[in-house]
Amino acid sequence: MANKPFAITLKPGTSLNNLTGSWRSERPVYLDRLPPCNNACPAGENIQGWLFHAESGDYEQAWRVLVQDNPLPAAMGRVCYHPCETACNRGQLDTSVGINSVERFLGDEAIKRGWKFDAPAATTGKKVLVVGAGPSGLSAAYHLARMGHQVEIQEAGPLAGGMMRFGIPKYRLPRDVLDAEVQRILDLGVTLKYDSKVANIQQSMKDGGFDAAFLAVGAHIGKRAMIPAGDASHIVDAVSVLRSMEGEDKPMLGRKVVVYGGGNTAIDVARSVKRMGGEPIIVYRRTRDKAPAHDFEIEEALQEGVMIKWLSTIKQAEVGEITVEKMELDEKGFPQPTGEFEKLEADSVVLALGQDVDLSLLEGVPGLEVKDGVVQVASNMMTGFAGIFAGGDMVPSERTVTVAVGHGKKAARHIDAWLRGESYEPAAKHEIAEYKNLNTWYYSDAHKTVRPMLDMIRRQTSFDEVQGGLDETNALFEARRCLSCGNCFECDNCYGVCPDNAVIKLGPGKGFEFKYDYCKGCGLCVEECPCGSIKMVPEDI
Amino acid sequence: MLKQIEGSKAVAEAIALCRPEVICAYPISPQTHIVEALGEMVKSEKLTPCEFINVESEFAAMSVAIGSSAAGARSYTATASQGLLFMVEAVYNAAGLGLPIVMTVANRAIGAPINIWNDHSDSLSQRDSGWMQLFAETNQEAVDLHIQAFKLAEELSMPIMVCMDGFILTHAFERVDIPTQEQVDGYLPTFDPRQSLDPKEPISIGAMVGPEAFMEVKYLAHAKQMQALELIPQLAAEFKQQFGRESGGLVRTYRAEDAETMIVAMGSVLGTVKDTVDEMREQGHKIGVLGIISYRPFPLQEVRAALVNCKRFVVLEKSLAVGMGGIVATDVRMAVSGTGLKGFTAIAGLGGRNITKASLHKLFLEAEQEKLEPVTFVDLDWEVVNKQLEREKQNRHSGPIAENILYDKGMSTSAKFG
Amino acid sequence: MFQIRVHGRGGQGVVTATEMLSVAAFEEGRHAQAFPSFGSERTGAPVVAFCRLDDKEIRLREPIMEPDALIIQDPTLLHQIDVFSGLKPDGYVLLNSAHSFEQIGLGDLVKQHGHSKMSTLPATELGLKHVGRPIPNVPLIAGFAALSGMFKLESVVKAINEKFSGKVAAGNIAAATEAYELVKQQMEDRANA
Amino acid sequence: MSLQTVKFYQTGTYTVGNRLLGPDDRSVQSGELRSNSINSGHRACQGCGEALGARYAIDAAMAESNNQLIAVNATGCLEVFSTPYPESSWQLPWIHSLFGNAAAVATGVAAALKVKGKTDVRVVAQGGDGGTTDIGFGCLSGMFERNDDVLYICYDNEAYMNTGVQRSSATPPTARTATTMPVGKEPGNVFGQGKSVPEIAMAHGIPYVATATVADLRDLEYKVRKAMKMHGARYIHIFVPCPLGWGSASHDTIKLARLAKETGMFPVFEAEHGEVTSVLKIRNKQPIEEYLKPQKRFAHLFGKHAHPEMVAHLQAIADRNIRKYGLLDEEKAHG
Repeated sequence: MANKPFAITLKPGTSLNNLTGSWRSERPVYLDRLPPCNNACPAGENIQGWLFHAESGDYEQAWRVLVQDNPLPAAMGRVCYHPCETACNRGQLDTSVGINSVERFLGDEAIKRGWKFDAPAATTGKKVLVVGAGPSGLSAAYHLARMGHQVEIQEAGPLAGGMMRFGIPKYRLPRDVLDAEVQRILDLGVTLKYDSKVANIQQSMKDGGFDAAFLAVGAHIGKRAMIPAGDASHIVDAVSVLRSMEGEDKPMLGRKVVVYGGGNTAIDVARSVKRMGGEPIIVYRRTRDKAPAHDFEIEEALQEGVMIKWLSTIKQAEVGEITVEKMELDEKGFPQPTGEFEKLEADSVVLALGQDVDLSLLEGVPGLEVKDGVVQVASNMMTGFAGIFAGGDMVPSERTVTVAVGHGKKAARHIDAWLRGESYEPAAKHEIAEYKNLNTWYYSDAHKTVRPMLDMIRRQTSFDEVQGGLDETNALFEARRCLSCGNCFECDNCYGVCPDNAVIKLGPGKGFEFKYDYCKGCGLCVEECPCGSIKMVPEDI
Repeated sequence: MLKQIEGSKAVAEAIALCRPEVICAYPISPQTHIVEALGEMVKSEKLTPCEFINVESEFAAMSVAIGSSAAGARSYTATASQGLLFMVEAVYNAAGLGLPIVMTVANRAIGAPINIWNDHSDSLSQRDSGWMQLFAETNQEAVDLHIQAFKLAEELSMPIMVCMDGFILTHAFERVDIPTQEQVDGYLPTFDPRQSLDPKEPISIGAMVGPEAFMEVKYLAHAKQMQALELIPQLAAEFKQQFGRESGGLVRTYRAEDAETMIVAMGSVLGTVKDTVDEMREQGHKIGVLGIISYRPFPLQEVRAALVNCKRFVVLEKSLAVGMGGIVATDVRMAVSGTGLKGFTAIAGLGGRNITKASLHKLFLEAEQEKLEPVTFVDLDWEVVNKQLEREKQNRHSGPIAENILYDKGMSTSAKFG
Repeated sequence: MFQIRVHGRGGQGVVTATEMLSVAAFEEGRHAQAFPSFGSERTGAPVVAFCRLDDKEIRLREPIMEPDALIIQDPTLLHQIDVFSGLKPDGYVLLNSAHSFEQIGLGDLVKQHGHSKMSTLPATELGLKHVGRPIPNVPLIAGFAALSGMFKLESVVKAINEKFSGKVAAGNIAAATEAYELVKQQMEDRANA
Repeated sequence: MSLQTVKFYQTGTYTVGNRLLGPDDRSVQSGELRSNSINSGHRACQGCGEALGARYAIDAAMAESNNQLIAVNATGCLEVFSTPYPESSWQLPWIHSLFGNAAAVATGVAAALKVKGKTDVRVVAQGGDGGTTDIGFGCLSGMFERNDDVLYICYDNEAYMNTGVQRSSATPPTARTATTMPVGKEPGNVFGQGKSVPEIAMAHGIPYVATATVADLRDLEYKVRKAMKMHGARYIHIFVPCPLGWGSASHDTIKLARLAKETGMFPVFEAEHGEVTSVLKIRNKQPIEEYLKPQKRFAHLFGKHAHPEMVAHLQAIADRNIRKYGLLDEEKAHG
């Protein structure tokens, strides 16, 4: 530059000498916020995390991230009531992401491709007994096995799956799918003993030399209701009906079947009856919007020809008919009798009023607390007796497969810690990524992909799966609808919109860094971050 | 090669011999013939490679030249009068950026009243712009100065105006020796810009400079013009060597040996002055001439040296610092300050008013007798002026002075030729 | 120094005339300076241009106020401006006209200057005849060469060839030649008269 | 126009980058090796739209010209904040001459390059709205008319910001500036006839004219790159909000540009040889208030002494743009 005119001609790029970072009173910082889907998932899945990989078409990696939390994606992708989708921020934009359908796609893909779980870590030498091969037990066994513990499942029945098999009809969960996912867990080295009902847990532990036990026996005893009935009246419980559907001998219920109750089990029974050629009528004491069953299941049942009598209670059951009383809702929304009666044809009555737990195996165990028919556990899933943990339907919680799977994972982590004489402290939850944290402008317009439904005739006459899956193209599409709430997905917006080039792009998978020497603190990166993974914080004074 | 040729045409040929790479121009009398001729040469590919750009204003003309010069192309434009004023902002800018642009100014008066004829008001208004200004006495000198100008501008990386009297020179057909291409090539090297816009070596030209360095930048521009004071005579000497002709330099004297009265002037009027002086010398008057070629930089020392031995001098100038008097005279007086010399300022030829030998005789005689006012307006029609002044005294609101004067004179301009 | 003033109207080639005069002089080794009055350039307006001839460098830049010769390209100007202003007593006058001075009422002037220095020439007609355009300048220059004896016809022809080419040059040369001969004849006739 | 019509990509081309796109489909700005033509350390205000727009545009032009680019800059904020002695932010050859002559200087640079046979080196001129629509307009028009090989980019922030927010011919009606104060019967800038320099550029019939905003990087880059593929006079008018002059939050710069487009206040289109060839449709039409309210320069239109009639007038201007350029898809227009 010596030759160049003084002062009016300058060297290129020399403004780097001017550290404009000193202009700043607030600084942007990158952060991860907790996506609402993850937050809502009872199984604790890192949904946003596995969708991230699915978005780029790396389904195996997506599945691997998924199964870090849940070993049953194919089943979950069918039977989960997906609270994640309810929580999904995209629901406020157009329609929530079809997380459940992508999960099912990944689960099915894994079965199709024969993906296996990663081999367990080095063995710990500890033995854990899992009682019950339902979702909770399988989940716990899986996680414990991956942590290197020796796991044995003792299952009272002849088949694995628990309520997934004996409570959920085939048309919702084909059994080959369930079998495949169970087998993959067993392939990890988990021992599963069928027809091994644990009568006394302490004895069983002692006999087998187990260091800890996880109890997940489920709730398989159907609740009875006091219905005045003639001797010949045919009254059975829903659990039994559904269980018998699995065996060779289909239940004999007759043509006109009244199902009493308004939960998902009632719907499952009614739809199964329909498929067996019967004429199911659901009797429920309250209204549709008060029914505990999921509305989409009620809707599908109605579509298939299931009759439902709302605001009705069964007063009397006789041979071939029942008497129902009409109810009306009071001001508080509770059903009250009206004194109006009606007779309905009924070859049988199926009671779908909920299930109880068989707690006999716990007799004699000191320190246990049982309340409302379920075992009380501490926050670490441990019962009042050290080393015995419990989860699933036998502890106080919502009774869903997903909750059960979540219990299994949680219990496994605590058991693992307990076995090492430690306690497991889950990482503090990040703040939730709320809709207002997002800049949704940046997401392409795209409505949810609707999964195909089986045609009506086959729905009414067979146990074929009602809801189809997504194919690769639309699964990818659906995955890409994810807003990646609160978690950087490397859209480069911060890198691009900074007027001061104060963002360093570190390369694929490595994210970004701020060059605080130059960042003036304008906040554009925060405002224009689509997913809300940057925030402004005041500069230290 | 000797040619009987119009001044503008001769200058155009000289410019072409200097191999300009970008020429941009906007037409204004009396500059038009120069750029017309150049335009034709480029269009017919007699001058190549060269871009000729017809711009939409003088401001654009200078701006285009700034761009092309900054990008390393030898750049030329020409203008006059209002055109020069219209480009003033860019004129200063070109100098500030140190771009060696050569511009012909076909000197012309500045309106209002609009006037297309010759005086020096236009380029003199740019005396502080940072441009060098050389004044041609003849068309031969105009040709020669342009060739020297490119060399001077490029050596210093500063722009330069070659000033030639509008119409009087630009439109005069006279004998001019047009050099050959070989001669010019032997004198003027190819343009090696001090800096240029080039992706290979990016620089930022035209920074904002604050109080901390602005004075230094301005001083450096001044220092360059001081360097030019040494360079100009040197280039003139080299020119003589190459072309065998005296041309250029800072100043030139004529019959000054024992002169008691010196006439100082710039441009073509020097010819008429010399003829007048010859006649007076024949009559025994001790009178001589100092012609200033380099107006910027102003050769204070040379002017002082040329005048220091006379008794009195008259600065005959075609410009007026309204409210003050002479423009060139001010500089000349600065040059002789402290000598006690008697100096007179004669304003003449404004707006193309003829400067005749007869008027000069009268003026010089009066000067010799030191009867002149400090500032004299040569051939001013006092009758008209006094009438108007009288009228204004009585009627104070303003009116169109020019119209009144023409009315008083009872004529139209086209009726008068002598 | 010999000074020529040419009067005419815009569009009649007045400036060109002086330029060609200067070129003709240059061709004969003389110094010459041609310049216009720098006035109105509009077609039809009265225009004046100048030409100085000398054997040494011409430095003088003032307009020609006391011409040694006048060339008047348009006789109608006689009634509008004082074309004869400053004309030296023995100055030449060449007027573009098919008529004699006497016929157009300038008999007195002829008496003052004498026949030997005055001539009229139907230059417009010559222009039309040879070039197809009513431009009188070239015939007048040639006529002036004959009248003043200051240039040879061939110098005028050279000046024509410098300014024009092809058919136009040929036409102008023909017009110049005829004009030259006409004026020469006129002069001889008068000398013999 | 510039949007991907291929697969659905989560954010498609709205975001600066998109890891799901192939390398060839990615924006210049998302590249780790983008030229950062205007370097860090410049002295633009926080959230400066012009600094951003200039880097977007010049980086794109650099990419398209293989870094063989020379920039000419009019006086204005961009010039002052980028090149105060002794430091320059520019990484490419750059010259600043005057306020009103950038187009002509660029013509000169282009002429020099042509005469020197440097056909690979290209020229951009850039200036603010003052330097383009007002004081530089003559030179701009001349450059257009001659069809000189220059891409002129106007960064429009709708007033003379460098001198302290005075009105320019690009200032919208009602806006408060230092010379159009919100006082009197008709507070703020007058409702004149407006002056669309893009349309004036089109009237010159030049090969390419486009408008863009800093809110749509991909569209902006596409237009710059397209312009750089062409020769002759080209004009791109980029809408760049100014937090200082508009009285808006520094983090709202892009949002306001987006709203200007989504309300119809700033039509985004491109034209070749004087004919509009495409428009960027409004994606989610917003009422004009959404655009006006975050800006203090329009504050006098709302609140205690509101001027709903002026807001309605502005809405009418936006609606006229929408009609004129067909900014809404058919179903949205009628729906």
